Amino acid sequence: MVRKLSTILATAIVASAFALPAKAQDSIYVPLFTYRTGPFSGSGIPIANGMRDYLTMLNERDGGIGGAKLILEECETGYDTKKGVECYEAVKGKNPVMINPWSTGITLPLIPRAAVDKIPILSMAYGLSASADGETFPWIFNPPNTYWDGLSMIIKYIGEQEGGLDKLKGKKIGYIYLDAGFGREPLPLFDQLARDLGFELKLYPVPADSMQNQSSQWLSVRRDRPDYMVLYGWGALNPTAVKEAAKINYPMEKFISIWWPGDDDMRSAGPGGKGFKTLNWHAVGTDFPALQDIQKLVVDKGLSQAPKNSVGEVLYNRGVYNSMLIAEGIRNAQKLTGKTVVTGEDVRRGLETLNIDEARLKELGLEGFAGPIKLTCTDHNGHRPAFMQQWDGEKWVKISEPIEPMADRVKPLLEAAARDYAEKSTGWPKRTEPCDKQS
Amino acid sequence: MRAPDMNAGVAAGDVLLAVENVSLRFGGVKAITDVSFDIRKGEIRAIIGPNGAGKTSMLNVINGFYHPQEGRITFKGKTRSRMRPHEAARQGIARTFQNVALFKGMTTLDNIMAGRTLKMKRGFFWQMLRHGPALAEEIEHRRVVEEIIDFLEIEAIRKVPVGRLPYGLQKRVELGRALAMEPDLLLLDEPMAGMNLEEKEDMCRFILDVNSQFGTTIALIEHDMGVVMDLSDRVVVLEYGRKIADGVPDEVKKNQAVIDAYLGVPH
Amino acid sequence: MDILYSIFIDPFVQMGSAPDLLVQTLWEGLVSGVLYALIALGFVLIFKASGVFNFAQGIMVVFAALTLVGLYEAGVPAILALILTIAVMFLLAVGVERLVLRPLVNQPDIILFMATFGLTYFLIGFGELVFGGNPKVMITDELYLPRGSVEFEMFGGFVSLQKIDITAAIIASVMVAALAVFFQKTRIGRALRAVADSHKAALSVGISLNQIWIIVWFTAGIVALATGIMWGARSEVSFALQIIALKALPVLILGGFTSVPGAIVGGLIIGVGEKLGEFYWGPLVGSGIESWLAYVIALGFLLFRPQGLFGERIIERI
Amino acid sequence: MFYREAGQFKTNYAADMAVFPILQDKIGIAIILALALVVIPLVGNAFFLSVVMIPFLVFALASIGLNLLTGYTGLLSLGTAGFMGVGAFACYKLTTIFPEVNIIVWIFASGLFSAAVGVFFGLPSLRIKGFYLAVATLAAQFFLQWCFIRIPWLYNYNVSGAIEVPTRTLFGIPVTGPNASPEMRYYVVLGLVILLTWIASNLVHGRIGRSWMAVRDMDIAAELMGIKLLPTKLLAFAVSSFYCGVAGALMVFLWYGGAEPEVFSINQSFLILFMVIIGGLGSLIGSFFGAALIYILPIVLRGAPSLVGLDIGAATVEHLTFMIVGALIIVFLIVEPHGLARLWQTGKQKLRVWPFPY
Repeated sequence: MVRKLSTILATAIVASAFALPAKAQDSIYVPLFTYRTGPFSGSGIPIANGMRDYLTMLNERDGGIGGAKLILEECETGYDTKKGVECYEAVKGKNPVMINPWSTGITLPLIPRAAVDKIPILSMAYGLSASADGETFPWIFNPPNTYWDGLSMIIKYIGEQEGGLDKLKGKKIGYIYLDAGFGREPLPLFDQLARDLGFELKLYPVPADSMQNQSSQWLSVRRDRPDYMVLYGWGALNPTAVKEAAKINYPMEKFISIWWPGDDDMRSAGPGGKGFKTLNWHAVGTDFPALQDIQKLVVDKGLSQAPKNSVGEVLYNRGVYNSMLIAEGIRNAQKLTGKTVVTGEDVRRGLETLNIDEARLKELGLEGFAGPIKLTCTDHNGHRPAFMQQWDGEKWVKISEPIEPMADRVKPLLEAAARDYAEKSTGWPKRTEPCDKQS
Repeated sequence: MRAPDMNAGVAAGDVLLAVENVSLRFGGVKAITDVSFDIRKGEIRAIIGPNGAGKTSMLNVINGFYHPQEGRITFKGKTRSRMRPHEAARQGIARTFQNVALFKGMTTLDNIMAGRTLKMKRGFFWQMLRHGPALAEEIEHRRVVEEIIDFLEIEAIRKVPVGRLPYGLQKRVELGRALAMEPDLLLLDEPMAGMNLEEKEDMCRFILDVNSQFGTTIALIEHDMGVVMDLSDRVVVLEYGRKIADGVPDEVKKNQAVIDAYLGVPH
Repeated sequence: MDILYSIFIDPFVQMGSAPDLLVQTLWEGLVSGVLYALIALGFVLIFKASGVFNFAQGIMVVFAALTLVGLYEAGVPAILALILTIAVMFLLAVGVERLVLRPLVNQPDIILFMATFGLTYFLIGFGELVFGGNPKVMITDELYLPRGSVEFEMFGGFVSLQKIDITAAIIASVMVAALAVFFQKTRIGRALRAVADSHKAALSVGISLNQIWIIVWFTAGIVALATGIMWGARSEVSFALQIIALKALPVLILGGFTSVPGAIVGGLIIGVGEKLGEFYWGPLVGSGIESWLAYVIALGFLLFRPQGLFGERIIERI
Repeated sequence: MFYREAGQFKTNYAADMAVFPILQDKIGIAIILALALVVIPLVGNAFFLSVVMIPFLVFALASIGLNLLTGYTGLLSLGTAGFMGVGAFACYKLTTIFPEVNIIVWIFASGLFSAAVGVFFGLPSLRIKGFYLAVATLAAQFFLQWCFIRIPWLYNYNVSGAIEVPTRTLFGIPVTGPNASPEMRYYVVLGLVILLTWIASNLVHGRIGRSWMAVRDMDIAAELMGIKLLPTKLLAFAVSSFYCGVAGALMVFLWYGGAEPEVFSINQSFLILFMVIIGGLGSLIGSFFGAALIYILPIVLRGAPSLVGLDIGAATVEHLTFMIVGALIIVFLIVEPHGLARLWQTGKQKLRVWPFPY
């Protein structure tokens, strides 16, 4: 009895301490869900560093955003839904301006809560693709593109290589993917494209526990001899896939991935990975004033957990891009409301009217880092073009002009998926949030 | 505790169990070869023999744990070839074990209550609620179990997990568990092994009381010849899996084969 | 009928029409089998000598590989790093013996099993704390491990064998042979077998249990290191490797918990079985059946031989 | 001194057979219930309810389920998460096909589905024992998880491949979905856990429980006493899986509010096994202790550094948490291999004789 009581009391104390609002004078609380541990930490660490360092840089250089200092707090999820939900509940009471779940598994249970708790969710190019529909999901943002956009760009790129989409007829395209929600999501679009364009689709699912043992999948690839291979992988799946592809002498330049493989993955894959291609929508390297500032004000001062040479790597810069969206969302919200300390509700409006054009990118010190992006009340994604990059054995090299997604194909699917979601979730609220004018 | 119902189709003095020409082999090893004997209703029947004579195997055959390759077993007039042990239990055969086979994690009370399992009829639904009929049933059987506990004089250890009890008491609890089944035939595998004199005397008294008070037929294996000769009505002697003698104690004692094989040639 | 055809006939037609692929599949199966077997071998060693079902074997694989690469990245020369890693595995064995096994001696199996769970958690946290959670590249050239592949023309196609896989197979055979010699010919090995038969009996003839435990855990640690190098070379050194270690479990049921040859044969059967199954029958149900096929093979097998392939026969006595 | 049964005489068997025969225990249970029903919802904030209490109760329920199988019947299972998944997916299908039926009904019904699956995978238990059986249940775990991913019908062909929990109400108040308040969800979970714990307690104290324990302690003797092994083991699988199934449904519907199949991974099975063993095999109250220790301890540990003002990175905290939890498991096993429940017993014993040592 006593024991039990004391356990309860102890946790109650800790729990209430957790929930104390971290709001100080003129500060904005930005929780960062990160995973520096667990089986997927290989991808999680550079992203976490990039996210944190950019925001830290803003604190160091500008004293925060619009006069409000950013209070950053990492919550370790380990890419585990259970801990992610725990993190969400832990930060919920501290007036977070937005949540970046950094895991599709964590995003899904949070989606319905966002509207209730008035905390916008920024799931940057992951999570539920359908949440691009701002009418159905006013609180969820997933810029700058969805997995469906990504697939359509890859197919377009393959079409270009072959000399036109009509040349895909009779070709064979293989799809190797993590056998989970993330990897299965593009399947309907892939099927439809295969039907419409006349290519044959071969599927090679990789179960999560066989990520590092893909020899049977690649044997099948060897048997089927697809003309192109498309990869939707994560964590250890990526380097293993590249290695196995090299083992069966699959031509690397015909092996194309969605945007998740990072530099570490390619280094693990070894020299065989030369020629491998992925989509990307932002630059790599540090040749940008903002990244120089990060080097100078954060990394050199020892405020970062990132190894020096990892700054500028693809997943690090992905984290920077994510934080750029966070910061711009907050700045926009300040502009809209005239307040210094903004709330989640304000930032939702800020994100919805996000408009980062070339000029703004230049002001941010990120000219040429990424393309402009504009979100609206109906479009929470942007469906921005991405370009193809290729691993040259040491670094990523941009090899194509930005490719526009096939909006005509993706959009109906997205709308149908959003409708489907709302229908299945009985009592899904109709959008009541007013739409702000574009700033 | 009530005496077992007599309407089982076998009257006192009739043959309760008949073993005919039973042979049992494990691979190439012959454990029992062509053994026949019977157990009469109401008697105490001893099975004796040197180590490895096949006594325990015989008990295992009787309660269905081993299946003999040859021979027939007739219990209460019904002949069977293969039978699972729980079916033997259902027909009224209970037993104790050479090395105590109690449920070590359970209390004395629960062990003996477990012996009542077959007699308890309330289904899952009532068990779930543990009220009404299930509770009434539980209380009714508890009463029977308490009688056994009184009878065996183990009131003080009622709620002690049996794993913590000394060996002698464990044997007594095991006897209680077997009694709780209200068997027609009780098989005792060395009920007095490893006991001191006092404990042995107690155990003898219990066995005789069970036999006389409840009329339970008992078959027992024992090494202590004194005990066997005092207790049993008839004795069957096994050696190397074969029967070498069968009869009342005095007869067996005088049988030269038994003396040679089992008791050893006198110096 | 179509279904029956695609289950019972078509796969064999495929095997016949592309024998090079069949050979390649068998080879891939054998190679993963060897690696499963190596993990299982670590389990068996420990189970045999201490009756502990060592769940931590999987994390020991990761930990060993991580230590090796971590030391190398910290600037230690490769060979020295290898020696130091072996030393670390020895310290781990001593630590486990002192802090876990000795206080838990004579506890039920399930308790010891749980303790190795605790060990797993501890090693995960410790490994990540010291070496960081990011995946690392296994050093191969530095350890003089070969790279590239050998290709054979065969049946009108080709079969390609990775040199690293061949090396893995050789190392596994050498290790098994060495263990066999160790068990049969050395004093410690004989003592070890005595311990496996009966702890008490071993004690009574003056064999120190504690020493034996350290030796088996250390041996298992070395097996783990070898496994870690090989798996790491195949993909990368990261904590995701621990998931694959679970595959050793069906190998164990198949081979029996106490049999070294069982671990090897079981590993090969599971490896080949799941590759063949996935490659020829997997597409029928949308592939990816590898995740459970091994367990089902093992389960089906168990129903006929509950004690495993080489396990001792269980005779129930009362 | 305070905990003493002296002077409390039982005049009938019913009183003696009660689950809590001693007055102090009755008072203790009443206090715990009062705490759980009144004080915690009043005092606890949303975080405490939805991150600490609800998951704790869900895990406690799953632990009871596994404990019935492993602790009471002696059958080691590593398929717990798979059975929980069956419950969750069954509940999802049922409530989307028949939305008008009350969700509580479906939560129970989903337990029945899980029970059926459990019985099926329990069949090998007649021939296979010990760790061999544990590995056999892994087959269930991996096969079920594969089904959750591969059969889109199970998740209603959602593009996300996940369970998306719809809003369901009880007396007009939402209990699932985003609008369900933590208090409401807590009460529903608590109600079910109390009910099912009571039922489990009834079962293990009666004929069925004795049969289970008999099979666990000495299966041969049990059979010779007329207990049929296979039906007894299968019943244990069924009841255990029922509890796990209900826990799985509660987990997704009242705790997560949406989940991918990945949630029901092997790690979850291991976690629940930890709880059962650390809590104490064959002890219902131990299941609660185990769930509390294994689930709540890491939360406390993660919160501890910021509480005392230490600023170490979230990742480092996580690493340390892993190390400490791992070390604590070992320490607990060394100190009391029979689990927290035994410690609790010993504690009560000490209280009984206090202030004297014996």
